[in-house]
Amino acid sequence: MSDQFEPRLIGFLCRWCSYNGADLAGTSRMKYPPNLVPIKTNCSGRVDPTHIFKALAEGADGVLIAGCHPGDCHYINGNYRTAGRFPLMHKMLEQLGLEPGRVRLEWVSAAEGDKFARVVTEFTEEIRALGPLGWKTQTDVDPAKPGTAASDRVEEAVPA
Amino acid sequence: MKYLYYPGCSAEATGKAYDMSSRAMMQKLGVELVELDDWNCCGATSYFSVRELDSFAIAARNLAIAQEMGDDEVCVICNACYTTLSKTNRYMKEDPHVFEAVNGALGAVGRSYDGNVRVRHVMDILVNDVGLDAIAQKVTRRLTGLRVAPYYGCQFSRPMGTFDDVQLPTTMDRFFEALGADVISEFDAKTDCCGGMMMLTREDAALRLCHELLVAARQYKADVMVAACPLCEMNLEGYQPRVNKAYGTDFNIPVMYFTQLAGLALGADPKQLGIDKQVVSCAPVLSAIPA
Amino acid sequence: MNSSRSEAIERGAEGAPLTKFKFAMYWAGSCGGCEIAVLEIKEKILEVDANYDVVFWPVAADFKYKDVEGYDDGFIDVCLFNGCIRNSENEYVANLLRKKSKVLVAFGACATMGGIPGLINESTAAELKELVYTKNPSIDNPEGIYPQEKLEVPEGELELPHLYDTVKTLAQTVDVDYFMPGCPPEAHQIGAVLDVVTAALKGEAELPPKGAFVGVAPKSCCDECKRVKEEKKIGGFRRIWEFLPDPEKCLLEQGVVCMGPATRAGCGARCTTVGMACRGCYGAPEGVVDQGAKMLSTLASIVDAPTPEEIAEIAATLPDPVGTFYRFGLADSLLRRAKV
Amino acid sequence: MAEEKIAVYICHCGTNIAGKVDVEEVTRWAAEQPNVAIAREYKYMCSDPGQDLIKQDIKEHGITRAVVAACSPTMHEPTFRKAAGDGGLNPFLLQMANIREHCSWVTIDGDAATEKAKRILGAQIHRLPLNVPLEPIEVPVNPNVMVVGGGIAGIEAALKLAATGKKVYLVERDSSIGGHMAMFDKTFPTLDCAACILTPKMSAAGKEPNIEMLAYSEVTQVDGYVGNFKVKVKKKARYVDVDKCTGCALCTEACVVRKVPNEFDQGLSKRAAAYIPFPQAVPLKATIDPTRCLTLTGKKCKQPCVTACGPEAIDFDQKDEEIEVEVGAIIMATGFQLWDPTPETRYSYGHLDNVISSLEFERISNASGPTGGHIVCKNGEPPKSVAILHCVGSRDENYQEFCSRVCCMYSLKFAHLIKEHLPETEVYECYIDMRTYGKGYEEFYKRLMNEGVHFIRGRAAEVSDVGLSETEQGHLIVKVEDTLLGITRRLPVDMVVLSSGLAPRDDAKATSQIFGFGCSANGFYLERHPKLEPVSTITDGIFIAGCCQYPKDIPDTVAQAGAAAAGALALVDNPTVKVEPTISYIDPEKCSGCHICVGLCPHAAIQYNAEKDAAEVIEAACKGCGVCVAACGSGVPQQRGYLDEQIFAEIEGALVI
Repeated sequence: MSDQFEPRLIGFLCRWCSYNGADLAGTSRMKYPPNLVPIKTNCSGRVDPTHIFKALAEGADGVLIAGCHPGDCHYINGNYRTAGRFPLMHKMLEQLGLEPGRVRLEWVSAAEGDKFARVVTEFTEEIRALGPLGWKTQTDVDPAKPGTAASDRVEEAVPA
Repeated sequence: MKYLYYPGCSAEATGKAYDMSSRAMMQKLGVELVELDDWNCCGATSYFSVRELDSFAIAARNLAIAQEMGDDEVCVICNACYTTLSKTNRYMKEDPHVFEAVNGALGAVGRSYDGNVRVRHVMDILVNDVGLDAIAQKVTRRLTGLRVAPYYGCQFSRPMGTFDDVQLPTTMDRFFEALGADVISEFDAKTDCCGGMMMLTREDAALRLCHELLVAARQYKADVMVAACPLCEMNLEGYQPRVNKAYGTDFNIPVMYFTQLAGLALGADPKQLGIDKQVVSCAPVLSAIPA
Repeated sequence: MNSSRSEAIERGAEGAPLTKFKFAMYWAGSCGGCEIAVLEIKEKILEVDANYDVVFWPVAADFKYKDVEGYDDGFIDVCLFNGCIRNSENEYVANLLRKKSKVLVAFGACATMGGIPGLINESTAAELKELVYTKNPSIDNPEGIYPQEKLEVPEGELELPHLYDTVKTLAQTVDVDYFMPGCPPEAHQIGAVLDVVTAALKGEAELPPKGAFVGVAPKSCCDECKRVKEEKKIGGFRRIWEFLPDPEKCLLEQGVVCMGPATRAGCGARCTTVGMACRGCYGAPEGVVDQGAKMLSTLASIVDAPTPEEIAEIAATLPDPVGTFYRFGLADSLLRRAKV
Repeated sequence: MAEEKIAVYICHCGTNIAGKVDVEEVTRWAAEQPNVAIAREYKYMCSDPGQDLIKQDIKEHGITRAVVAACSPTMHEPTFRKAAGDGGLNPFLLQMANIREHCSWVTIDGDAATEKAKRILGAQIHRLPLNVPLEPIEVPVNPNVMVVGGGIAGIEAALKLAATGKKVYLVERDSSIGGHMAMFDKTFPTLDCAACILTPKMSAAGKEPNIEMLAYSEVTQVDGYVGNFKVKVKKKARYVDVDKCTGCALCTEACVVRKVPNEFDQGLSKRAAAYIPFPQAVPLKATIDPTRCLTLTGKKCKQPCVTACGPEAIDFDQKDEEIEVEVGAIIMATGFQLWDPTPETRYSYGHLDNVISSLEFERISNASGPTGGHIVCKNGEPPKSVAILHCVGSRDENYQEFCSRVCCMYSLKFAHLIKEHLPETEVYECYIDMRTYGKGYEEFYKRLMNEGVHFIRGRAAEVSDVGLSETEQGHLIVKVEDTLLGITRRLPVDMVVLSSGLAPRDDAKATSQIFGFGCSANGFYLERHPKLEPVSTITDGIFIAGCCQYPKDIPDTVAQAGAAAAGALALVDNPTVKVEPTISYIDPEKCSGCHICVGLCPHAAIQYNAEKDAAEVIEAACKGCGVCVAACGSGVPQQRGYLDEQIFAEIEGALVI
């Protein structure tokens, strides 16, 4: 690997469609960048914005949520819930100064191994272009040190 | 009612009668057409195949002028102009690169276009804005008994199908029904191609297509074919002698701009409608409809 | 001498040793409402007086930081700390009181989770100063005069605390023993905390486990709300002034963005009882990591429309998700602040 | 938690993993991770010695948690969990890390693949200490089965199940069972008479004591869960007492309303308002069409049907009746509908005479059809030439993208029938590709080539009635590009048959929602797994068979019906059934009773308990989607196997390096 920035990505994949789509990309020996680590849930509707914020706070540079196509959900309409949460979450992240592109929602069916590979490739490139997010260093709170944000770090230590 | 009006370059030459009859018909319907200042050729469909971006730019210049004139709609009579201008709008909306490049070009002549002028086919305006009931009330010479073959041509509703069905448009059928005509709604060839500009490059192919259309018109016992495009009209009417020569036929079927026939029904003066400019005599049509 | 200060207090005015416990209360980055809330405990204040000596409480008694610095470590038995950590002074005192207190209680929404001041985490200190001292429409400051942290005057050097970019909660600054959320906390909770701690100090009871939220229930605000709750499916959001809400029916079901489901019980559902939507001041219920993210999930989940696109469209009409869902909890959320 | 002893196994999978991922390096790294007691690599973990490794380590080293980094859990999670169980560990304390499908097979660079394998594995190592032992849930099973749809699939499944002694409710929407197959004359490629092979099965189903036939009925509501479904069935009023009706058809002869288009004949013939759809109908009972009967539409009628009916079976006061049936399993066999070719305007269906759909041709060629089996044009004359246009509405992005699988073969069958009836008639088949994939199919195609049928490789462009020459005039003209000759052709013919594709039924989606499973993007019922569970749905206990799943021919339909019957039997033949435990649970002590989850559960598995003022999960109905977990503002519902803290731990673990 060269010196270019390698984003760390988390992908929440629903068990029935997208996880199997990712499996199909594998059995079809499609190639895509290694940056995304999949986490399996039964349904994309299980993915709580808390999980996404957690991933970003833990140091992920981008998060992908992939579920069944609308109408295709193994739980009838779980992915409708996913779709509803997404725009609000995007808005919230924008308010917090995050590029909305860092969190992405895709419908990937079990038959769409090629789409999964393409989505991960595109997503990796897009996040690479955005650069590191570095949330963990920005908000790491050490009770022993004053200030929380990076910009506050310059404060002198409090006298004991 | 008042619309900005883009005649298109055919309207100043071979399609003069289309322009004249459109204005006369609209006047009879109480619709004012305000011609676009200093408009230019839309580039037609062929220029896209040669230099795509340039053709967007020259088409967009017309829309930019419409925007400057403060209107968000422009009425178009020619199918090719309609398709070209609509396509330009669509690309401006969907492709930011086109939007940027076109505005860059327009900027060089001190203009800009934000992509929001709606391109309206005159048929769209007639059916959806003026309304068929209102039109029927203004008829002074009902086209009773006149068998009209509605010929839409290939670019009327294709490819976008904005105001009519892509494959099987019906607005012209309904329009002439409102004028009292005996519309041949089963006229299956209504969207078949007339050969278009092939008439200049591969005349044999274009004549073959015209021949098929004329056969269809005769089979359905059409008294008149009506067209919504200057090129269609020219091919079907002006080339009838050559079709006859090539296929040993004896076609002498009146082909009119639909605005001409509608103008007659609405009581416009045949001279104002450019009826005298037709190649195939419209006398049988004129005599067939009651005064 | 540090020890002499505590000894002096221990001896009391007459030199006789005192047996009362030591009580402190401090007001850091907050509005002061918590201090007023203490008055709400009414005659219980007599019990406090019977059991405690106040050794630091800037609002009520004249003690200086110097006095506290002079106490032995752990000298204060219980300290109620209200307000967030907004600047260097707040942070200094938080560290100081932690050292000097046996039991440190984060008192109120600001100390517990940043509170309203935590919303500044959407922005930075510099932006805030600019807004307050120049940009605000009612401000006339042509010379661009800003407060200075250090200023030389003939009498000497004046100093202001350094304003941080990021508001922190008390627990993000020092080790906290107990939490008491609310803006402000309800009187019965204040009473409950004092009872528990007093009993423990007297050796009559065990202290609750460290980190506990004292005086509150583990359930959500909905548990205390008397409105009738049914299945929730909403087609859009409404504000309370836009219509006359049904007084019996759950506000959320009526399209009002009520934080109840993602807010800890304890207040007695005071807001919804009078027809106002819950603002979320009691923070997340037990087991919820991020109140705002959870509420976002809840609210978006009940938006109902025939297609996902329409659902997304309706959900997107909520104008200010951060301000709505993190009204009190941004500083304590997973992301804590906007990107800097 | 700190006491946990985790065993990590890295599978080489031959060279599938080890050829890309540095397994030694991953093993070395894993050994250093928190709580890891043992880290091993092995050539094939799924082999018996591989599985034995897990068992031995549990027994000999007191392993309390295990992770196998190998292939997709879809593949071998059951294998390894069973091994863990055999070793004495709760199976749910073993996790898999997918470093084959998600890593070694998709990554180009070896170092990058090794790093990714560590991150995938790290996520599971972090999660494991938070795993809790789970036990499958056991619920009782009702031994009865419902079959929905009485076509060949439904009949076959019902007969198979009835033969095992199970009680079967066979629900059919129309007044007779038989479905589409009853409309056909011959079946490809063997040309058996459809009626000859179907009617015995229909009548067997009618006579079978274990089958309760609910014809002219529709399912309106399904509650319950695997082994315990409660199904509401609406028995539509026939206005005929079926216990009295003998099927003599005297009422149909007496009826004065005679011009109702006969649906069974695709509207090509007329029937009376009192009717029996076809002579072999099962049950052979008359039905009175409430939309056409004069009495039932409030008009005056002397009711000659009542006079004609000897057993006095006609009852105009009959009302729709709703019954509730309890079953342990359901088989969906609701079939297909022919794609309506009207929108494909260029083929002029419905506009030009003698342009007919394939189902209309089936009826015309059927001996009991409207023409008595004579293949004739509208004017009664036999066609001198016929064009059969393939892929109408199929393999077309404008309509249905998929191949309907049966059209090529039925088109060949049509060509054969025409040649058989009318040897002089020219037959043209305009096709895109000829798909003759089944037993005896390619041979049938060969045979047709020798029968003088013209095969033109090209999708027809247009059907028109404008003839350019004398030979063309008076005919239908099919314009088609012959892509093998590279020319466009104009075929003057007397009849055009549109080989329409098979479409999902208009109400397939609504039906699937009543039963609680989904449809694929193409609108057909969604199977649980396209390869390994093609007759199961996501809803346990509900199976699918026949064309409701995807277009297929009769042999495949019958085979699937058998498979669905076997699937249902394997369920209802047991007194109890085990349900996957990765479902939600709600602690009533924490729930505030706000009702948010109640309305969101797609399977109605959450109920509000007013006494406890809390929501409750009906364990057997919960499918484990976790929507309630994400939606609850208080984090009260939690999903076993997918606890929030477990997901958080995976996130942390995936980001440690």
